[in-house]
Amino acid sequence: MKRQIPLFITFFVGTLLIFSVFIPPMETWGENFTLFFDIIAVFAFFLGAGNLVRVHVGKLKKRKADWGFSIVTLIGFGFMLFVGLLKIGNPGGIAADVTAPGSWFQEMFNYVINPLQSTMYALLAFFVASASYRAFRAKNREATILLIAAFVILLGRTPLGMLLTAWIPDSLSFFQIPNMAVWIMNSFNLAGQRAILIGISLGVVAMSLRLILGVERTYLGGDDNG
Amino acid sequence: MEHFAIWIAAFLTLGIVSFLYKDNAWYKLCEAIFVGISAGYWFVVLFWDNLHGKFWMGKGEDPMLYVGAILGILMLMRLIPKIGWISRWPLAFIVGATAGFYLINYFSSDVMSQVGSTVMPFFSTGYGSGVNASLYDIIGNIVVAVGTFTGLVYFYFSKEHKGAFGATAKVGIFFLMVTFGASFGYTVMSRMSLLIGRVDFLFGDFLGMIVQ
Amino acid sequence: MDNIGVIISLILIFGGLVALFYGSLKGREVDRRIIFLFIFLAVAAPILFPMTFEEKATQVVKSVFDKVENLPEGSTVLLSFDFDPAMAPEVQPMANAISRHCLEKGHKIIFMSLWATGQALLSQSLSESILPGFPEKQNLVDYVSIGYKAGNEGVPNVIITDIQKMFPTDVNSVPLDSIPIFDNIESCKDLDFIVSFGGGKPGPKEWILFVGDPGGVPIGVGVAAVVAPQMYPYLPDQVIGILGGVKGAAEYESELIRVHPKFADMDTPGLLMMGPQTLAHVVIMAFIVIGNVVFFRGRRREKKE
Amino acid sequence: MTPTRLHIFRVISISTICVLLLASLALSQDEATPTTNLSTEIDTVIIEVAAPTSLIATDHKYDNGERINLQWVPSIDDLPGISTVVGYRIYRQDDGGAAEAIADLPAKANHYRDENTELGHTYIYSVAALTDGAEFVSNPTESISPEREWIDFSKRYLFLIALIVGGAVIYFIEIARRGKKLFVRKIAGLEAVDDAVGRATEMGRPILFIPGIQDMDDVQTLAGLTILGRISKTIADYDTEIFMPVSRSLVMTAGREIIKSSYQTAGRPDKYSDDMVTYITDEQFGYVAAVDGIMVREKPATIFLLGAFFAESLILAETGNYIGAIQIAGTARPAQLPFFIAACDFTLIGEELFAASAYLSGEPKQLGSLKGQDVGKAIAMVILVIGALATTIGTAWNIASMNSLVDILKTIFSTS
Repeated sequence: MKRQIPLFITFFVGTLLIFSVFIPPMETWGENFTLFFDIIAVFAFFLGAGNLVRVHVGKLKKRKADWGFSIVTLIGFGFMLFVGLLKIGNPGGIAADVTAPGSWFQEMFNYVINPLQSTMYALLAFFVASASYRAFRAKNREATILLIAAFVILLGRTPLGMLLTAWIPDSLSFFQIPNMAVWIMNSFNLAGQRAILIGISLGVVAMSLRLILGVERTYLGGDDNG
Repeated sequence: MEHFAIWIAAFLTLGIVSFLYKDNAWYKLCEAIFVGISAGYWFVVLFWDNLHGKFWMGKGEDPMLYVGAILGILMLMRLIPKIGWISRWPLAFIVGATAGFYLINYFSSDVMSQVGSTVMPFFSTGYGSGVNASLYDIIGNIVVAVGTFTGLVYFYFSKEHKGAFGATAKVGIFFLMVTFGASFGYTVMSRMSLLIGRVDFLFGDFLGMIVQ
Repeated sequence: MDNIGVIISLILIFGGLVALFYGSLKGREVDRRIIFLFIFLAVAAPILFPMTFEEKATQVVKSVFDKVENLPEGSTVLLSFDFDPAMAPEVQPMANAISRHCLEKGHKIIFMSLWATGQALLSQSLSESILPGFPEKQNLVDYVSIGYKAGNEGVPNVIITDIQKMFPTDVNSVPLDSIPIFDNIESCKDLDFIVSFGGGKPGPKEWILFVGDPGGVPIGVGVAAVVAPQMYPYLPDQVIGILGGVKGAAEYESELIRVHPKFADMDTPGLLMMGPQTLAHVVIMAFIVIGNVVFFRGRRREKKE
Repeated sequence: MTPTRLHIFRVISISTICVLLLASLALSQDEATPTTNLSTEIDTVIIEVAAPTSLIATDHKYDNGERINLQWVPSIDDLPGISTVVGYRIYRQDDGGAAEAIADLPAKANHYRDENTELGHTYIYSVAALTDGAEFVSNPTESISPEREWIDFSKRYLFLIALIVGGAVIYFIEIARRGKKLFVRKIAGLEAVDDAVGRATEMGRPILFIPGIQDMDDVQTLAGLTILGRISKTIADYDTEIFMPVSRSLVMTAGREIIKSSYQTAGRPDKYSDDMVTYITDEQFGYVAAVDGIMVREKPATIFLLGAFFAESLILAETGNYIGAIQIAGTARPAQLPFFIAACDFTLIGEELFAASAYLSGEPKQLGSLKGQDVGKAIAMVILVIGALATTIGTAWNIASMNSLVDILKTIFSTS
C-alpha cells in the first residue's frame, strides 16, 4: 500500500495534466499545479532550513574543522530572519513589501548578497580561460573540430580577425573571419542546437511516460518503513 | 553609509577572488556569510510571498490553496519517523504533475516547432519567397538541414554506430562539436564583461583610480 | 603617464606570454593561477590605462556607415532609441556614434523611442554625448526629439503613414507643424534612413516588419550581441547593415575617426570597452596555442620513449 | 531486417501516412476568417467623426467560455493625416446591466478580445470612436453568451503526434515486458559510471553528486535523481562515501529517500545517514560558493553533475577538474553543454541525460522506452527530408502538389 498509493497519485496527476492541455475547462489546472508546488516548496523549506541549522550547530558542538565559520553562517541566517520577518527598518512598516527599498532586509541584499553574487559570477571569466587552455587541444578529430570552431569565433570577436583577412576583397567578404564567425553561428550552431532540442524533448516525453506509468519508481525510495 | 557599503562590497569581492589562488580563511568567511545570509533571504521571501501572501492576505479566496497546504503539511510528516512515508504522497504528486506538465509542453514547443522549422527551402530565404537566396544563404540552409539530420542520427539509440549509419553519426558529432566550440567562443565576451564590471568597481568605486 | 602604463602592461602581458610559449616548447604546462593572472591583467590594464585597438569595420557595419556617409547633405534620418538601462551599455555607444556622424554630415535627425525608459536615455545621450560636440546645431532645425509614445509595434505601424498622428508635438510640446524638419516629412516613407537601436521587443525587428518592408525605407539596426545572429537573415534586402554589441559600436567609432579625424578626441565607449575584451580574447587564444604546443611536445616525447 | 526494426519501420510509415491524411482532411475544412479593413482616403476635415461600423461579437473558440472576440470596421474618419479620432472605447453590458467601459484602444484598432467573460452571462457590446472630448458610439451587437468547448480542436495535430510518439514509447515498453530482446547501443558516458564509482572506492575518497540547481518541478532534476538511484546502489554495494549538497529543500527530501533505499537494498541500512544529503541555500551563487569549498576541502574522487545547470556549470566543473576528480556531467540546457564538454571527462548531451537512467537500470521495460523515443526521432528525420525537398522543389519550380504538401506540413507543425 505504501507504494501503491504514491504510484497511483503520480499516474493520476500526470495523466490529468496531459489531457488538461486539450480540454479548455481544465486549461488552468497547470497553473494550479504551480500554485501547489510553491506551497509545498515553502513547507519543505522548513525541512531545509532545519537541516541547515542542524548541520551547523552539529559542527559547532563537535568542534569540527572550521566550526567558527558555522557561527557566521548561523548568525547570518538568524539575522536575515530577524530583519526580514519583523521588517526592521522598512519605511512602510510591517504592511509594506519586505523587499521595499531602504529596509534592512533589502539593504543586506544590495550590499552583501549582490557583490558576492556578481563576483562569484565574474569568476567565470577566469574559468573560461583555464578551460580553453586545457580543453581545446587537438587530441583527436572531435577535439580538433571543437578547437577550430572556438578559435574562429574568438578571432571573429576581436579586431585581429578582421586585420588578418582584411585583404579579402569586399565581394568575397564572406571569407573574412568575422563574417565566417557569424555564418557559423547561424548555420552550424543552429543545426546542432536544433538536433539537441528535438532529442531533448523526445527524451522528456519518454522519461515522463516512464514516471507516469510507474516503470520508473526510483524517486519513491524503498518499499519498507521509509 | 555609502562609503562603508563600498568597503564591505570590496572586502567580499576580494575574498571571493582570493579563492582563485587557493582556499583560505578569507574565502571561507565570505562563503559562510553568503550561505547564511542568502538562505535567510530566500526563506523570508518565500515566507512572505507564498505563505503570508497567499493564506493571510488572500484568505479563503481559493479553496485550491488548502489542497496545497494539506500537501505541504503531509511533506512535514517526515519529521515524525513513524509516518514519514506519507511525505511520499506530495512527492508523488509533484513528480506526476511535473511529468505530465513537461511532456506536453516540451512536445509542443520543441518537437513540433523545431521540426516545423526544418521545413525550409534550400534556394530561398524563406518559405514562399521564390528563388532569391544568395550562395551564402543556400550553403547555410543546406548546412542547417544536413546538420539537424545527422545530429538526430547521432542520438539514435536503436542502431549500432557502424557502416553508413556510423559514418552519418560521425558527421552528426562533427556538427555538435562545431556547435559547442562556437557557442563557447561566442560566450567569452559576455563572461568577460562580468569581470570588467567587477574590476571597474574595484579600481573605480573602491580605489578611485579611474579618472573620468 | 597613461602611455607609460599602457606600454608597461602590454610588455608585461606579451612578454609573459612569450615566456610561457617558450616554456611550452619544452613541454612545460602552465599553472592555472598564471592563466588567471593574465586574464586579470588583460582586463585590468586597459581599464586603468585606457587602451584602444583600431577596429577595421566589417562589411555589415560599414554598410551602415557608408549609408550615412553618402546620403546627400540635408537628408532626414530617424534614430529610434529602443532600449532600457539594462541594454544601454551595449547599445547606447553606437547610438551616440551614429548620431554624431549624422550631425557631422549635415543630416537632419528625428530622435524617438519605442521604450518608455528609452526617452530618458535619449535625452541623456543628447545632452551629455551628442550635442556638446556640435554647438552650432539648432534644436528643431537640425535635430528634434519627439520622444516616446505608448503602443509598441503600433507606433511604427502608424507613423509609416503619418508621424503627426502618433506624435502631434515634440518632447517640449512644440507642435510638429511648426517644426522646420517636418516641412517635407509627413510619414516614415519620406525619410531617407532609419536606424533602430535595441534588442528587445519592440525594437529593430518591428521597424523592419512595420516600416522597412512595407514602406521601402532603408533600415539599419544596432542590437545587443546576443540578438545579432538573429538579425542576419534580414540582410541585405530588409536591413542595410547591423551593429552588434560593443564590438559593433567600436567598429563604427573606429571608422568614424578614420574618415573624420575631427572625432579623434570624442569619447569612444565602444572602443574603450573593447580594450579589455580584445586583450582578454587574445590572451585566451594565446593560451589555446600554448596548450596545443605543450600537448604536441608531450606526444612527441611519448613516441620517443 | 530484424523484427524490431520492422516494427519501428511500420510504426513510422503508418503514422506518417495517417498524419498526412488527417491533415489534408482537416485542412479542407479549415476556413480562413477574412479580415475586413475598409480604410478610405479622404482629404477633408470633418469635425464630427463617424462611428465604427459592422461591429460583430463572436465566441472565442476552444476556451472555457471566458473570451469573446470583437471585430469592427474603424471609423471612416480614422485616417492617416488629419484624423481627429484618437482611439476607441469598448463598452459592455453584462446581463442587461448598464454599459461599462472595459477597454481603451489606440486609433486604427479594429479588434478586441474580452478575456473576462463568465459562463451563463449575456453580453452586449458597443464600440465608440473617441475624439478630443467626444465619443461616437456604434450600434450595439446582438446579445451574446460565451460558450465553453470541451475539447480544444486547434491542438488536434499536437495531440495526434504526441499520441503517436507516446504510443510508440508505451508499445515498446509493452513489447519488452513480454520478454522480447531489444537492442540499444552503448552510450559512452554511461559505460564510465561504474568505473568512476569504483575509482572512488579504490582511492578511499568520497563521491560528490550534484543534481543541478533547480527544484523537483524541473524534469531534468528528476532525471538526475533517477540516475542517483542507480549510482547509489553501486555506492552502497561498494560502501563508498557519497555526499550530495543541494540547493532545494524538496530535492534534499527526495535525495535522502533514494539513497536510503539503496542502502536498504544493499542490506546496510545502518551505514546510511541523513548527513549524506545537505541543503545549502536556494541562492544560485551562494550554493556554488559552498560547493566549490566542499570540492577543494573534501577532494572527492568522482563528481556527478546531473540535472539543470545555468551559468554555474563551468565554475563547478573547472573546480572539480582542478582537484583531479573524474567528472561525469549531463544537462538538457543547450547553453551549458559546451562548458561541460570542455571541463568534464564524460558529458551526457541533452537527450542522453534522460536516457541514462533507463539505460543504467538495464531493465528491458526501461530500454523499451528508448526505442519509443527513436520512433519520434525517425519521424522528425522523415519530415525533415520530405519537407526540405518538397519545399525546395515547390518554391524553385512552383509545383502545386509540392506546395500543398508543404502547406500541410506547416499546418501540422505550427504550434501557435
